[in-house]
Amino acid sequence: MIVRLLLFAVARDIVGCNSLEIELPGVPNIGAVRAELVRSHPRLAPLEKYLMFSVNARYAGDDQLVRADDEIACLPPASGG
Amino acid sequence: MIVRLLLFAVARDIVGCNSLEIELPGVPNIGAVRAELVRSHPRLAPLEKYLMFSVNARYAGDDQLVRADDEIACLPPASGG
Amino acid sequence: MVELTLEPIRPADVLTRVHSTSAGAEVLFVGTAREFTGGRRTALLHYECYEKMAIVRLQELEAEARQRWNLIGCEIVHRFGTLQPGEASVAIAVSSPHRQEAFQAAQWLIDTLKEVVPIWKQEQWSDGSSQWVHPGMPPT
Amino acid sequence: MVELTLEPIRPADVLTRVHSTSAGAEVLFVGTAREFTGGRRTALLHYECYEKMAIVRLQELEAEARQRWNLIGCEIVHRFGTLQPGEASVAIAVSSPHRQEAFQAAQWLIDTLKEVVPIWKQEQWSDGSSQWVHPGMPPT
Repeated sequence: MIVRLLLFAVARDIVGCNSLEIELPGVPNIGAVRAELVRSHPRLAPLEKYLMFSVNARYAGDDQLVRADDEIACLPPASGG
Repeated sequence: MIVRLLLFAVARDIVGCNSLEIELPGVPNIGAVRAELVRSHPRLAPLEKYLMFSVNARYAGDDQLVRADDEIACLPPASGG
Repeated sequence: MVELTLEPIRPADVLTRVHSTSAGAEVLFVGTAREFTGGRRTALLHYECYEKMAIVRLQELEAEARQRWNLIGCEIVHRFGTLQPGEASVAIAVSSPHRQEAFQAAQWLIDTLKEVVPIWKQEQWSDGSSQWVHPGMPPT
Repeated sequence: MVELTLEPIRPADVLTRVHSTSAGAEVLFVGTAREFTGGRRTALLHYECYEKMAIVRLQELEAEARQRWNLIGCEIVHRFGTLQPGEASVAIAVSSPHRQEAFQAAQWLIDTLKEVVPIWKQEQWSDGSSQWVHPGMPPT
């Protein structure tokens, strides 16, 4: 399955683009998206544990399953305000 | 000694004027001013323990001595803000 | 800066006076005259002050707030005279590098102002009666 | 109401939107871009947001604040894009019958916004370098 992943802030700068398409086997969960993102972009490894993810604009844990049409985003720690 | 006493809010309404001249024997303190004020205006008696006093724009306790040229004021509980 | 005024307070102007590029946070508190209190309608509010003493006490509040917190700007404006419901009776603005200090200072300033600054409010109810507000004191 | 905007925030307008004769207290918080942070000068600040999610989260913050406190008005405006030092990045205004609720709600809103709303700040220093601010994360 191919999932599209939005990237923000330092994660976007490191990867070098606003969004990525990631191919994953079976019915992937967010943990698999995270692992594949870091595997394909090793410079994200030191940040991995700080990165949060969302599915369809809601924070999502590693166990959450994703579908092909979900909007998935990788969110570094927020600094608004 | 004659001292001049400024009155505010409900105390002014009860006494019926903005300021009073009060005659006191010897070297009076604020306690004597308070007592004479209530003696001459008995309708203030139920409020007596809530009335604060100032001398020259500073809160003053009953022990504080007053001089003839001091500006003394009787201050009901504040409700600004 | 502190100010007692008979003129309407413009809260936006009070806020502007604490603006600084050194500040990261500005907090503005505005106290307004409520129209309804426990179901009774207020027609007008009258504020009286012992002006000479009130100014001194307000200046002391500003000085103490500046000692306790790292403030850049600190402005307190209190109105007196007759107010319509909805008008501002007091505006307090502070600015600080960090927001916690600004919030704490603003809240301490209004809490303490209400206790120690010789200003008094009289409710003038829509039924024509009026009443001085003296917290803690039995009604007369 | 919540809003994300590329235009400069006018804090006075945000305050006006919470005004009500039912309120006794209005609290406005304004977060501004500081010019100096630990001695380094900020030339510009850039705010990025995941707009769709940020709006939803801001709406949830308003709803939760209204559940927790008795608020009359509640307005949150966050700017994004490029800001000059001194410009407002966020303005939060609340009004309430009593001041404690207004202070608590305003402080909770800005504290929680900073944690959960997907908005990111990038410092663009006067020496030409730039740096994303990601609290708790080691520098990259």
